[in-house]
Amino acid sequence: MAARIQEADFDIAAEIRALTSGQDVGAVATFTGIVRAGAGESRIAAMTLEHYPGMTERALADVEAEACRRWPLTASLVIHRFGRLVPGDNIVLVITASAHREAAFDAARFLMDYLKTEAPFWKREERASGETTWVHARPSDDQARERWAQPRAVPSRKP
Amino acid sequence: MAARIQEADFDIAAEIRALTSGQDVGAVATFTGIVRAGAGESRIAAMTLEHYPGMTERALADVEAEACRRWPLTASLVIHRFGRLVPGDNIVLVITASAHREAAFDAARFLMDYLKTEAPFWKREERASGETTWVHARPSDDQARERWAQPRAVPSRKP
Amino acid sequence: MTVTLRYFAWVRERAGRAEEQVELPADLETAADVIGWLKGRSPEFGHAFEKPEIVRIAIDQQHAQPSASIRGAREIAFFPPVTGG
Amino acid sequence: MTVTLRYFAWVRERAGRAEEQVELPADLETAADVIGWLKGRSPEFGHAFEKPEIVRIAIDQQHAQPSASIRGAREIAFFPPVTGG
Repeated sequence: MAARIQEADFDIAAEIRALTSGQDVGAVATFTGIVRAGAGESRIAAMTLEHYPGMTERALADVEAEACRRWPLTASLVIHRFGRLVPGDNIVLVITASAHREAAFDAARFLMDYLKTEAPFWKREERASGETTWVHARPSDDQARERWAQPRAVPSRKP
Repeated sequence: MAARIQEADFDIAAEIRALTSGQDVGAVATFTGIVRAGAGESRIAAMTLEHYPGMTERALADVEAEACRRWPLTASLVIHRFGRLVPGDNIVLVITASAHREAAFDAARFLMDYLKTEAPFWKREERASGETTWVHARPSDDQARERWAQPRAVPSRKP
Repeated sequence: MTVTLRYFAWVRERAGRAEEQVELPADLETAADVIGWLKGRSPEFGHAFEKPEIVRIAIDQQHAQPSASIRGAREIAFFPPVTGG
Repeated sequence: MTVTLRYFAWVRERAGRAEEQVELPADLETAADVIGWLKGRSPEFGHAFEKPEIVRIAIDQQHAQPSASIRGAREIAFFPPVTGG
């Protein structure tokens, strides 16, 4: 279990090697999120990721801990970049390792779904026209998260 | 869409790069299957993968074509190794690329579930004791495949 | 009560600052009360919190509801729905 | 009818061969008929096909049911349930 917030890019092959070496892992699932340019009017030139240092690390660690409670993972890793990125650049990497593929797939998807709605990151897009806009949260991401239902992965401070 | 059957190992980072370069991909899911040693009496020293040249390529191409019909994939790749492998060695790699993570995740899982029950590969394990045994097919793999239900991905020749 | 307030993304841009130490009036009890108080501070803060229902809140770096108590809080953050990943 | 028969994994080991060209009797119509015929060829083939229900079949490199017709087939393969991936 590890989460890293960094400006630098990542090397997926090196990360898998580091995560699985010396372990008896049978299945490794990964997800990589990449900056898309899009097309036409809304084509973007760059994207800047802002985050909440301190809370980000905590949120990712909480989400990972919940994944490890739900599935028998040998190892897991989340890397999320911040700063200015251009189309084609990596944004996020999730790796899950387990004895069995079901656990690896489910946990990777869970991590992405939770990360999308829990981790304090915000994307600002720069269009080719020079205009900048903050990306809107997508209701479909909330719906994806709801699939995993209770118990809540990340404790919310109640009144 | 591509499928490769090879004795050589693969480099997941290089394969992702080749698959996504010049494409406006937002999401890449991968699955890597690795030889597990197991523990105790049944601990294995090596595994030999036999396959059916000709049919293997066809089966993998059919499964990939079905995945591309079901999900909006930008690209996909299946690499399956054959020959003698030892614990820790890679066996299989699936990569799916799409604009959206749902499609990438679903398609990667579909490819693995179908590949497990359709692609003509057979594993023979060599135990530390010197004994060799053919791996038994797992009912759970058939169940995983059934989740994807009709239509059948790979046409079966009926009477 | 002295707390650190933090603002992110367009809340930060509209408020014109990323972070500040403030002495909160003693009668504020919930995160929603803090938003109500901030709104009245200046036109900029009024703009930042013009639709308080879409602003998300974290108390001491944990997601919180508007109705959450701020008692004992050291850091309260306000930001748009998150868009990472 | 002359066809290529192929055997894999433990079916191959028990049968003692990986591949052969054979002239099939004209009265064989289905893949199951071929298995029935092969079983009677030798003790080795009898062993390979002692539980025909667990042997999988491919006709011209496509998965096939035991009831599938072999009419026009150039290649018929017999093997255990697959265990790749």
